[in-house]
Amino acid sequence: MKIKYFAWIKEITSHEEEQIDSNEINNLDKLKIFIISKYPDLKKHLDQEILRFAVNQDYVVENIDLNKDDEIAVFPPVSGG
Amino acid sequence: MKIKYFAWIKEITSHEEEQIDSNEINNLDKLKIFIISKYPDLKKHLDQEILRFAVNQDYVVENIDLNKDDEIAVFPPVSGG
Amino acid sequence: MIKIQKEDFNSEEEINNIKKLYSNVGAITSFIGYVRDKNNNNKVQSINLEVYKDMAYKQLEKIITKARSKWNLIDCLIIHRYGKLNINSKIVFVTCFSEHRNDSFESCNFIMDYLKKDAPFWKNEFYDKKNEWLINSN
Amino acid sequence: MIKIQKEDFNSEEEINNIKKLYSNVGAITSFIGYVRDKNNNNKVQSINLEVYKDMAYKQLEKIITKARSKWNLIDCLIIHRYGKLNINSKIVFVTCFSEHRNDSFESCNFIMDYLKKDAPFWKNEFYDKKNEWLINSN
Repeated sequence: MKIKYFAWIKEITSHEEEQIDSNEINNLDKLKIFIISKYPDLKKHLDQEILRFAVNQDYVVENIDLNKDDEIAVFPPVSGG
Repeated sequence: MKIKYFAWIKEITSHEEEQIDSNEINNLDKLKIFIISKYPDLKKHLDQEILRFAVNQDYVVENIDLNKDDEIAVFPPVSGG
Repeated sequence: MIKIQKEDFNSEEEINNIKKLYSNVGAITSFIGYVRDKNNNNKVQSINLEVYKDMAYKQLEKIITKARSKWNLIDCLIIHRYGKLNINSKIVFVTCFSEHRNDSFESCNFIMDYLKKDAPFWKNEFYDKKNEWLINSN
Repeated sequence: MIKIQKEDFNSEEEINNIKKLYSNVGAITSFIGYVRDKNNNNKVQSINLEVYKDMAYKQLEKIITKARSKWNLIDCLIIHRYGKLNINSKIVFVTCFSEHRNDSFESCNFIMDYLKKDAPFWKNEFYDKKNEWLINSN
Protein backbone atom coordinates (compact mmCIF):
# COMPACT_ATOMS: atom_id res chain seq x y z
CA MET A 1 0.00 0.00 0.00
CA LYS A 2 1.00 3.59 -0.58
CA ILE A 3 1.45 5.96 2.38
CA LYS A 4 1.45 9.73 1.85
CA TYR A 5 2.55 12.39 4.33
CA PHE A 6 1.63 16.06 4.24
CA ALA A 7 2.58 19.42 5.76
CA TRP A 8 4.81 19.17 8.87
CA ILE A 9 4.23 15.40 9.14
CA LYS A 10 6.29 15.19 5.98
CA GLU A 11 9.07 17.13 7.71
CA ILE A 12 9.14 14.48 10.43
CA THR A 13 9.13 11.50 8.08
CA SER A 14 11.55 13.22 5.66
CA HIS A 15 9.64 11.97 2.66
CA GLU A 16 6.19 12.50 1.25
CA GLU A 17 5.41 9.00 0.09
CA GLU A 18 6.44 5.43 0.73
CA GLN A 19 5.35 1.97 -0.30
CA ILE A 20 4.68 -0.53 2.50
CA ASP A 21 4.10 -4.13 1.54
CA SER A 22 3.67 -6.45 4.48
CA ASN A 23 0.99 -9.06 4.97
CA GLU A 24 0.97 -8.28 8.66
CA ILE A 25 -0.12 -4.65 8.30
CA ASN A 26 -3.67 -5.43 7.28
CA ASN A 27 -5.60 -2.80 9.18
CA LEU A 28 -5.26 0.86 10.14
CA ASP A 29 -4.38 0.29 13.80
CA LYS A 30 -1.46 -1.94 12.78
CA LEU A 31 -0.33 0.69 10.29
CA LYS A 32 -0.39 3.33 13.02
CA ILE A 33 1.83 1.16 15.21
CA PHE A 34 4.20 0.57 12.32
CA ILE A 35 4.44 4.30 11.56
CA ILE A 36 5.20 5.43 15.10
CA SER A 37 7.81 2.74 15.47
CA LYS A 38 9.47 3.89 12.26
CA TYR A 39 9.05 7.60 13.13
CA PRO A 40 9.08 7.88 16.94
CA ASP A 41 8.58 11.66 16.76
CA LEU A 42 5.06 11.02 15.46
CA LYS A 43 4.01 9.16 18.61
CA LYS A 44 3.11 12.18 20.72
CA HIS A 45 1.04 13.63 17.87
CA LEU A 46 -0.83 10.36 17.50
CA ASP A 47 -1.38 10.24 21.27
CA GLN A 48 -2.69 13.83 21.25
CA GLU A 49 -5.03 12.94 18.38
CA ILE A 50 -3.47 15.54 16.12
CA LEU A 51 -2.87 13.10 13.28
CA ARG A 52 -5.56 12.67 10.64
CA PHE A 53 -5.84 9.54 8.52
CA ALA A 54 -7.47 9.11 5.13
CA VAL A 55 -7.90 5.85 3.26
CA ASN A 56 -8.48 6.22 -0.46
CA GLN A 57 -9.13 9.97 -0.02
CA ASP A 58 -11.73 9.59 2.71
CA TYR A 59 -11.28 10.42 6.38
CA VAL A 60 -11.14 7.33 8.59
CA VAL A 61 -11.40 7.46 12.37
CA GLU A 62 -12.21 3.85 13.28
CA ASN A 63 -9.92 0.90 12.64
CA ILE A 64 -10.59 -0.56 9.19
CA ASP A 65 -9.04 -3.30 7.10
CA LEU A 66 -6.45 -2.26 4.55
CA ASN A 67 -5.77 -3.73 1.16
CA LYS A 68 -2.66 -3.86 -0.95
CA ASP A 69 -3.70 -1.16 -3.37
CA ASP A 70 -5.03 1.27 -0.78
CA GLU A 71 -3.68 4.80 -0.54
CA ILE A 72 -3.33 5.95 3.05
CA ALA A 73 -2.61 9.57 3.93
CA VAL A 74 -1.32 10.90 7.26
CA PHE A 75 -1.59 14.62 7.92
CA PRO A 76 -2.15 17.32 10.55
CA PRO A 77 -5.35 19.38 10.92
CA VAL A 78 -6.11 21.26 7.71
CA SER A 79 -5.83 25.01 7.16
CA GLY A 80 -7.26 25.72 3.73
CA GLY A 81 -9.76 28.37 2.69
CA MET B 1 -42.61 72.59 -1.56
CA LYS B 2 -41.78 70.00 -4.17
CA ILE B 3 -43.80 66.78 -4.38
CA LYS B 4 -42.41 63.77 -6.25
CA TYR B 5 -44.34 60.65 -7.31
CA PHE B 6 -42.83 57.30 -8.21
CA ALA B 7 -43.74 53.97 -9.84
CA TRP B 8 -47.48 53.39 -10.27
CA ILE B 9 -48.35 56.37 -8.06
CA LYS B 10 -46.96 58.49 -10.88
CA GLU B 11 -49.36 56.75 -13.27
CA ILE B 12 -52.27 57.85 -11.07
CA THR B 13 -51.11 61.45 -10.69
CA SER B 14 -50.05 61.65 -14.35
CA HIS B 15 -46.92 63.55 -13.50
CA GLU B 16 -43.79 62.84 -11.52
CA GLU B 17 -43.32 66.18 -9.84
CA GLU B 18 -45.27 69.24 -8.82
CA GLN B 19 -44.74 72.40 -6.83
CA ILE B 20 -47.26 73.16 -4.07
CA ASP B 21 -47.08 76.53 -2.40
CA SER B 22 -49.80 77.09 0.17
CA ASN B 23 -49.40 78.46 3.66
CA GLU B 24 -52.15 76.16 4.82
CA ILE B 25 -50.37 72.92 3.93
CA ASN B 26 -47.83 73.15 6.73
CA ASN B 27 -47.65 69.55 7.88
CA LEU B 28 -47.67 66.06 6.37
CA ASP B 29 -51.25 65.17 7.37
CA LYS B 30 -52.56 68.26 5.60
CA LEU B 31 -50.52 67.41 2.55
CA LYS B 32 -52.02 63.91 2.51
CA ILE B 33 -55.52 65.38 2.59
CA PHE B 34 -54.64 67.75 -0.23
CA ILE B 35 -53.22 64.95 -2.36
CA ILE B 36 -56.19 62.60 -2.05
CA SER B 37 -58.57 65.44 -2.81
CA LYS B 38 -56.58 66.26 -5.93
CA TYR B 39 -56.12 62.57 -6.89
CA PRO B 40 -59.12 60.66 -5.49
CA ASP B 41 -57.74 57.35 -6.84
CA LEU B 42 -54.97 57.59 -4.27
CA LYS B 43 -57.40 57.53 -1.32
CA LYS B 44 -57.84 53.77 -1.11
CA HIS B 45 -54.08 53.25 -1.20
CA LEU B 46 -53.60 55.78 1.60
CA ASP B 47 -56.36 54.07 3.60
CA GLN B 48 -54.72 50.67 3.06
CA GLU B 49 -51.38 52.10 4.18
CA ILE B 50 -49.76 51.25 0.89
CA LEU B 51 -48.43 54.76 0.34
CA ARG B 52 -44.93 55.58 1.61
CA PHE B 53 -43.89 59.16 2.39
CA ALA B 54 -40.39 60.60 2.50
CA VAL B 55 -39.48 64.13 3.53
CA ASN B 56 -36.08 65.30 2.34
CA GLN B 57 -35.13 61.72 1.39
CA ASP B 58 -36.01 60.16 4.75
CA TYR B 59 -39.00 57.97 5.49
CA VAL B 60 -41.63 59.68 7.61
CA VAL B 61 -44.49 57.85 9.29
CA GLU B 62 -45.70 60.35 11.90
CA ASN B 63 -47.16 63.74 11.09
CA ILE B 64 -44.39 66.36 10.89
CA ASP B 65 -44.25 70.05 10.02
CA LEU B 66 -43.35 70.90 6.46
CA ASN B 67 -41.35 73.85 5.20
CA LYS B 68 -41.37 75.70 1.91
CA ASP B 69 -38.17 74.16 0.59
CA ASP B 70 -38.91 70.57 1.62
CA GLU B 71 -38.96 67.77 -0.92
CA ILE B 72 -41.75 65.29 -0.25
CA ALA B 73 -41.94 61.97 -2.07
CA VAL B 74 -44.96 59.69 -2.37
CA PHE B 75 -44.42 56.13 -3.52
CA PRO B 76 -45.54 52.50 -3.20
CA PRO B 77 -43.59 49.76 -1.37
CA VAL B 78 -40.13 49.35 -2.90
CA SER B 79 -38.89 46.44 -5.00
CA GLY B 80 -35.16 46.94 -5.55
CA GLY B 81 -32.32 44.47 -5.14
CA MET C 1 -18.86 53.41 -1.96
CA ILE C 2 -22.31 53.62 -3.55
CA LYS C 3 -22.92 53.71 -7.29
CA ILE C 4 -26.35 54.07 -8.84
CA GLN C 5 -25.94 53.69 -12.56
CA LYS C 6 -27.52 52.50 -15.79
CA GLU C 7 -24.35 50.80 -17.01
CA ASP C 8 -23.25 47.24 -16.39
CA PHE C 9 -20.11 46.69 -14.33
CA ASN C 10 -17.22 44.21 -14.05
CA SER C 11 -17.26 42.66 -10.59
CA GLU C 12 -13.57 41.63 -10.72
CA GLU C 13 -12.48 45.20 -11.53
CA GLU C 14 -14.81 46.76 -8.98
CA ILE C 15 -13.47 44.44 -6.28
CA ASN C 16 -9.82 44.94 -7.24
CA ASN C 17 -10.16 48.74 -7.23
CA ILE C 18 -11.09 48.58 -3.56
CA LYS C 19 -9.05 45.53 -2.50
CA LYS C 20 -5.78 47.15 -3.62
CA LEU C 21 -6.24 49.84 -0.96
CA TYR C 22 -6.17 47.34 1.93
CA SER C 23 -3.61 44.60 2.55
CA ASN C 24 -5.41 43.58 5.74
CA VAL C 25 -8.51 42.38 3.85
CA GLY C 26 -8.74 38.60 4.14
CA ALA C 27 -12.39 38.07 3.25
CA ILE C 28 -14.79 39.41 0.65
CA THR C 29 -18.40 38.37 0.35
CA SER C 30 -20.34 39.51 -2.70
CA PHE C 31 -23.93 39.21 -3.76
CA ILE C 32 -25.11 39.73 -7.33
CA GLY C 33 -28.81 39.89 -8.20
CA TYR C 34 -29.91 39.21 -11.79
CA VAL C 35 -33.05 39.63 -13.90
CA ARG C 36 -34.51 36.13 -14.12
CA ASP C 37 -36.36 34.74 -17.14
CA LYS C 38 -39.44 33.91 -15.09
CA ASN C 39 -41.29 35.38 -12.13
CA ASN C 40 -44.55 34.18 -10.59
CA ASN C 41 -45.00 31.84 -13.57
CA ASN C 42 -44.78 34.68 -16.05
CA LYS C 43 -42.14 34.71 -18.76
CA VAL C 44 -40.21 37.92 -18.25
CA GLN C 45 -39.03 39.92 -21.29
CA SER C 46 -37.26 42.72 -19.44
CA ILE C 47 -37.69 45.01 -16.48
CA ASN C 48 -37.66 48.74 -16.07
CA LEU C 49 -36.10 49.81 -12.80
CA GLU C 50 -37.14 53.20 -11.51
CA VAL C 51 -35.13 54.94 -8.79
CA TYR C 52 -35.43 57.96 -6.51
CA LYS C 53 -31.72 58.64 -6.76
CA ASP C 54 -31.14 61.25 -4.03
CA MET C 55 -33.01 59.15 -1.51
CA ALA C 56 -31.37 55.91 -2.62
CA TYR C 57 -27.89 57.33 -1.94
CA LYS C 58 -29.02 58.62 1.44
CA GLN C 59 -30.72 55.40 2.52
CA LEU C 60 -27.89 53.15 1.32
CA GLU C 61 -25.37 55.33 3.19
CA LYS C 62 -27.46 54.84 6.31
CA ILE C 63 -27.54 51.08 5.82
CA ILE C 64 -23.75 50.94 5.38
CA THR C 65 -23.31 53.03 8.54
CA LYS C 66 -25.56 50.63 10.41
CA ALA C 67 -23.60 47.62 9.10
CA ARG C 68 -20.31 49.24 10.12
CA SER C 69 -21.63 49.67 13.66
CA LYS C 70 -22.42 45.95 13.89
CA TRP C 71 -19.45 44.29 12.16
CA ASN C 72 -15.74 44.88 11.56
CA LEU C 73 -16.02 46.18 8.02
CA ILE C 74 -12.96 47.54 6.23
CA ASP C 75 -14.92 48.76 3.22
CA CYS C 76 -18.15 48.21 1.39
CA LEU C 77 -19.39 48.66 -2.17
CA ILE C 78 -22.98 48.82 -3.41
CA ILE C 79 -23.81 49.12 -7.09
CA HIS C 80 -27.48 49.29 -8.08
CA ARG C 81 -28.52 49.67 -11.69
CA TYR C 82 -31.68 51.35 -13.01
CA GLY C 83 -33.43 51.79 -16.36
CA LYS C 84 -34.28 49.05 -18.83
CA LEU C 85 -32.65 45.72 -18.00
CA ASN C 86 -33.02 42.56 -20.07
CA ILE C 87 -33.10 39.07 -18.59
CA ASN C 88 -29.68 37.81 -17.43
CA SER C 89 -28.62 41.39 -16.65
CA LYS C 90 -27.09 42.21 -13.31
CA ILE C 91 -29.30 44.38 -11.10
CA VAL C 92 -27.43 44.80 -7.85
CA PHE C 93 -23.95 44.13 -6.46
CA VAL C 94 -23.07 44.28 -2.77
CA THR C 95 -19.52 43.52 -1.63
CA CYS C 96 -18.22 43.63 1.93
CA PHE C 97 -14.49 43.68 2.73
CA SER C 98 -13.26 42.52 6.14
CA GLU C 99 -10.38 40.77 7.85
CA HIS C 100 -12.37 37.65 8.66
CA ARG C 101 -15.11 35.74 6.90
CA ASN C 102 -17.97 36.11 9.34
CA ASP C 103 -18.00 39.92 9.24
CA SER C 104 -18.14 40.02 5.46
CA PHE C 105 -20.84 37.34 5.22
CA GLU C 106 -23.20 38.74 7.80
CA SER C 107 -22.85 42.38 6.78
CA CYS C 108 -23.41 41.53 3.11
CA ASN C 109 -26.61 39.67 3.94
CA PHE C 110 -27.72 42.45 6.30
CA ILE C 111 -27.17 45.13 3.65
CA MET C 112 -29.17 43.13 1.10
CA ASP C 113 -32.03 42.74 3.60
CA TYR C 114 -32.25 46.47 4.22
CA LEU C 115 -31.66 47.38 0.62
CA LYS C 116 -34.69 45.31 -0.38
CA LYS C 117 -36.75 46.84 2.42
CA ASP C 118 -35.74 50.51 2.33
CA ALA C 119 -33.95 51.49 -0.88
CA PRO C 120 -36.32 53.42 -3.18
CA PHE C 121 -36.19 51.32 -6.33
CA TRP C 122 -39.22 49.95 -8.14
CA LYS C 123 -39.27 47.10 -10.64
CA ASN C 124 -41.72 47.23 -13.51
CA GLU C 125 -41.62 43.77 -15.03
CA PHE C 126 -42.54 43.34 -18.71
CA TYR C 127 -44.13 40.09 -19.88
CA ASP C 128 -45.38 39.11 -23.31
CA LYS C 129 -48.60 41.15 -23.23
CA LYS C 130 -48.61 43.07 -19.98
CA ASN C 131 -46.44 44.65 -17.37
CA GLU C 132 -46.58 44.68 -13.58
CA TRP C 133 -45.06 46.67 -10.71
CA LEU C 134 -43.46 44.35 -8.17
CA ILE C 135 -43.42 44.50 -4.39
CA ASN C 136 -40.63 42.95 -2.31
CA SER C 137 -41.99 40.28 -0.06
CA ASN C 138 -39.93 41.10 3.02
CA MET D 1 -17.35 22.72 -10.74
CA ILE D 2 -14.15 22.36 -8.73
CA LYS D 3 -10.81 23.77 -9.78
CA ILE D 4 -7.61 23.28 -7.81
CA GLN D 5 -4.94 25.36 -9.47
CA LYS D 6 -1.80 27.41 -8.99
CA GLU D 7 -2.96 30.21 -11.28
CA ASP D 8 -4.96 33.28 -10.34
CA PHE D 9 -8.47 33.63 -11.77
CA ASN D 10 -10.86 36.37 -12.88
CA SER D 11 -14.02 36.17 -10.77
CA GLU D 12 -16.16 38.04 -13.33
CA GLU D 13 -15.20 35.61 -16.10
CA GLU D 14 -15.60 32.55 -13.89
CA ILE D 15 -19.08 33.70 -12.87
CA ASN D 16 -20.15 34.62 -16.41
CA ASN D 17 -19.02 31.25 -17.78
CA ILE D 18 -21.50 29.52 -15.50
CA LYS D 19 -24.22 32.20 -15.36
CA LYS D 20 -24.67 32.12 -19.15
CA LEU D 21 -25.89 28.51 -18.89
CA TYR D 22 -28.87 29.40 -16.69
CA SER D 23 -31.46 32.15 -17.27
CA ASN D 24 -33.29 31.16 -14.09
CA VAL D 25 -30.39 32.25 -11.85
CA GLY D 26 -31.47 35.31 -9.88
CA ALA D 27 -28.91 35.26 -7.08
CA ILE D 28 -25.18 34.64 -6.79
CA THR D 29 -23.25 34.76 -3.54
CA SER D 30 -19.46 34.64 -3.73
CA PHE D 31 -16.74 34.46 -1.14
CA ILE D 32 -13.10 35.28 -1.87
CA GLY D 33 -10.36 34.58 0.66
CA TYR D 34 -7.06 36.49 0.41
CA VAL D 35 -3.57 36.26 1.89
CA ARG D 36 -3.47 39.02 4.51
CA ASP D 37 -0.41 41.08 5.40
CA LYS D 38 -0.60 40.09 9.05
CA ASN D 39 -1.62 37.06 11.07
CA ASN D 40 -1.40 36.59 14.84
CA ASN D 41 0.65 39.81 15.04
CA ASN D 42 3.27 38.50 12.61
CA LYS D 43 4.00 40.35 9.40
CA VAL D 44 3.36 37.84 6.63
CA GLN D 45 5.67 37.77 3.60
CA SER D 46 3.93 34.99 1.68
CA ILE D 47 2.36 31.61 2.20
CA ASN D 48 2.97 28.22 0.69
CA LEU D 49 -0.23 26.24 0.29
CA GLU D 50 0.14 22.49 0.15
CA VAL D 51 -2.67 20.30 -1.13
CA TYR D 52 -3.58 16.62 -1.30
CA LYS D 53 -5.21 17.06 -4.67
CA ASP D 54 -7.06 13.77 -5.19
CA MET D 55 -8.58 13.98 -1.76
CA ALA D 56 -9.40 17.69 -2.10
CA TYR D 57 -11.46 17.04 -5.23
CA LYS D 58 -13.25 14.15 -3.54
CA GLN D 59 -14.01 16.03 -0.31
CA LEU D 60 -15.14 19.21 -2.09
CA GLU D 61 -17.46 17.15 -4.30
CA LYS D 62 -18.96 15.66 -1.15
CA ILE D 63 -19.47 19.11 0.37
CA ILE D 64 -21.20 20.37 -2.78
CA THR D 65 -23.45 17.28 -2.80
CA LYS D 66 -24.35 17.96 0.83
CA ALA D 67 -25.11 21.63 0.05
CA ARG D 68 -27.30 20.61 -2.89
CA SER D 69 -29.32 18.35 -0.62
CA LYS D 70 -30.02 21.23 1.77
CA TRP D 71 -30.65 24.19 -0.58
CA ASN D 72 -32.03 24.87 -4.04
CA LEU D 73 -28.72 25.26 -5.82
CA ILE D 74 -28.60 25.64 -9.60
CA ASP D 75 -24.82 25.43 -9.78
CA CYS D 76 -21.73 25.88 -7.68
CA LEU D 77 -18.09 26.76 -8.32
CA ILE D 78 -15.12 26.26 -6.01
CA ILE D 79 -11.63 27.42 -6.96
CA HIS D 80 -8.81 26.79 -4.49
CA ARG D 81 -5.25 27.80 -5.28
CA TYR D 82 -2.07 26.13 -4.03
CA GLY D 83 1.67 26.78 -4.16
CA LYS D 84 3.44 30.02 -3.25
CA LEU D 85 1.03 32.93 -2.77
CA ASN D 86 2.12 36.46 -1.92
CA ILE D 87 0.09 38.80 0.28
CA ASN D 88 -3.01 40.25 -1.44
CA SER D 89 -3.31 37.08 -3.55
CA LYS D 90 -6.61 35.28 -3.79
CA ILE D 91 -6.63 31.88 -2.09
CA VAL D 92 -10.15 30.56 -2.46
CA PHE D 93 -13.31 31.41 -4.39
CA VAL D 94 -16.71 29.86 -3.68
CA THR D 95 -19.75 30.91 -5.73
CA CYS D 96 -23.29 29.58 -5.37
CA PHE D 97 -25.93 30.12 -8.07
CA SER D 98 -29.63 29.93 -7.17
CA GLU D 99 -33.01 31.40 -8.02
CA HIS D 100 -33.36 33.23 -4.72
CA ARG D 101 -30.96 34.96 -2.40
CA ASN D 102 -31.27 32.85 0.71
CA ASP D 103 -30.21 29.61 -0.99
CA SER D 104 -27.06 31.16 -2.43
CA PHE D 105 -26.09 32.89 0.82
CA GLU D 106 -26.53 29.95 3.13
CA SER D 107 -24.98 27.35 0.83
CA CYS D 108 -21.95 29.56 0.19
CA ASN D 109 -21.35 29.98 3.91
CA PHE D 110 -21.93 26.27 4.51
CA ILE D 111 -19.44 25.27 1.83
CA MET D 112 -16.82 27.62 3.28
CA ASP D 113 -17.38 26.12 6.75
CA TYR D 114 -16.81 22.58 5.53
CA LEU D 115 -14.01 23.54 3.21
CA LYS D 116 -12.08 24.99 6.16
CA LYS D 117 -12.83 21.94 8.25
CA ASP D 118 -12.40 19.07 5.78
CA ALA D 119 -10.52 20.09 2.63
CA PRO D 120 -6.91 18.83 2.75
CA PHE D 121 -4.99 22.07 2.30
CA TRP D 122 -2.23 23.28 4.62
CA LYS D 123 -0.94 26.82 4.90
CA ASN D 124 2.72 27.36 5.65
CA GLU D 125 3.03 31.04 6.49
CA PHE D 126 6.36 32.79 5.93
CA TYR D 127 7.34 35.70 8.17
CA ASP D 128 10.52 37.76 8.23
CA LYS D 129 12.73 35.16 9.93
CA LYS D 130 10.60 32.06 10.41
CA ASN D 131 7.71 30.09 9.02
CA GLU D 132 4.77 28.36 10.62
CA TRP D 133 2.15 25.78 9.70
CA LEU D 134 -1.34 27.05 10.45
CA ILE D 135 -4.37 25.26 11.90
CA ASN D 136 -7.92 26.40 11.17
CA SER D 137 -9.67 27.38 14.35
CA ASN D 138 -13.04 25.79 13.60
